[in-house]
Amino acid sequence: MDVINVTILFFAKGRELRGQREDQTAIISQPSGADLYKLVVDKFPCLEPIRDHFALALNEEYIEKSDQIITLSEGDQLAVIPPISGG
Amino acid sequence: MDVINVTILFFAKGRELRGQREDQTAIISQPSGADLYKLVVDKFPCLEPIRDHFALALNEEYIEKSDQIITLSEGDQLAVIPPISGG
Amino acid sequence: MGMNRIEILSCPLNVDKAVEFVTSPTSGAISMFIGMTRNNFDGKKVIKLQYEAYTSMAEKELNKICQHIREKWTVEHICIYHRIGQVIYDIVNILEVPVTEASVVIAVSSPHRQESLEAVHYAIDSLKASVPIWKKEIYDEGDSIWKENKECHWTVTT
Amino acid sequence: MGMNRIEILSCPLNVDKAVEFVTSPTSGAISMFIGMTRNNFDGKKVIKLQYEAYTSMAEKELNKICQHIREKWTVEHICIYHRIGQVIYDIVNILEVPVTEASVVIAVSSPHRQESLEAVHYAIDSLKASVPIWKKEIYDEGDSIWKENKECHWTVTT
Repeated sequence: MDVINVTILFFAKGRELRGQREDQTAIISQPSGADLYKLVVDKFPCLEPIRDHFALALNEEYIEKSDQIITLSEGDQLAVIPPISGG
Repeated sequence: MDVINVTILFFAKGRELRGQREDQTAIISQPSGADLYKLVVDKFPCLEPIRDHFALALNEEYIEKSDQIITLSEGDQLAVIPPISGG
Repeated sequence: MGMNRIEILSCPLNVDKAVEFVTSPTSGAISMFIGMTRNNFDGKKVIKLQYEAYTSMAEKELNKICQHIREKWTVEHICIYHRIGQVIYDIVNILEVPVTEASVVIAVSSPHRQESLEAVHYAIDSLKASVPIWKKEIYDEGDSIWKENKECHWTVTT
Repeated sequence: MGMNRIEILSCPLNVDKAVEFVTSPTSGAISMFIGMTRNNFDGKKVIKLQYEAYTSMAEKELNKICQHIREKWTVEHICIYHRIGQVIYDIVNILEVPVTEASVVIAVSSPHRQESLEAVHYAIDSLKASVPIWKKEIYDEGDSIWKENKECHWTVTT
């Protein structure tokens, strides 16, 4: 299975747990949405405290935690979105 | 049937038709709401052009055009309210 | 304790003052409605707007609206300003830009936003149906018309 | 043509500018919502508010909200301001009066009021559910908390 490099962004509580705003990670290129959520926690165990309470966005679009296959490309931007509090 | 004196106020289109803002009129003291509407046009035929398009207020409360008896008292304030356009 | 401010004013309405009045440390939400009048209707130029009010009754009706709001929704402060008097437009400027003026400003604060959002919607609907205030448009060709709200149930059906 | 203005700002929000942006000679109605933050929660004193945003995505999500509004309602202009950055309260003043600051301002103009009233309600509900902006409250006792909107579906159920 292909592995590609993506940029991963952390915000708010996620940023505090990770200790930084941005990182690079290698990830399989065609995971399902649900798998992607799991893979992110596997790669960044620091996110364990919020494992059921974040959303992922790929290139600024939310990804559903579903069986649907996501196709990642080199340099894509993945973001960990803890519960939001705007408004 | 008792007759009493009330003050009658005219606004907007009604004021223009009457040519003044305020008048006095003698009126039976216990008409029904519906009768009161008719009596006002009888007393002030200048209101004919808006006869089906005004509301009446007695002491600043709307009167319904119904069978219910209204008890008027000496010096009460009756107002002719053409269609409103506030807001 | 929630406060009501009702003012029928012959000067331009101040949106900031309405916001300031309803702002409160216990309310996270402020909802507002601003009704605007224009100097240009259906291609006709309005050179003057004339408001008339049965002021004492208008204030009573506006107070009833505040009461009804407080029976239906948990809100904090309510502010309603309505413009009266005359607005005379500068005929030279009319030809350049149509002018807009606030004729009504309604602001409501509440701890939860749903409540003030619904309350403001109710307030403007009720105001248009029951508050004795009238507006006459005077056009540059010399004719004029008393406007009629469709929400007013004794308006000529159109 | 209707215009959208979306701004994520690190300065205090200006309600007047939002009203000005949406004012139009063809719109008789302006509806607004202002979300306020406070320096006092459940008896705790908030000495600092810290906003964080995934700005580029937040702007995208706000644009989607504008698009959805235009699909559902006939509105003219839409203005959405959201506060970010830090708000540091004056600790001495906090003891006197709780301070309120607008964190969000939404203004929509429309020819008919029903449309902008509904559009504003929809806009704030959607914003709370989907726009990636976060708010942290820092208290005078040194503790702090990231707030979570109950409208956000991945929030810890409470």
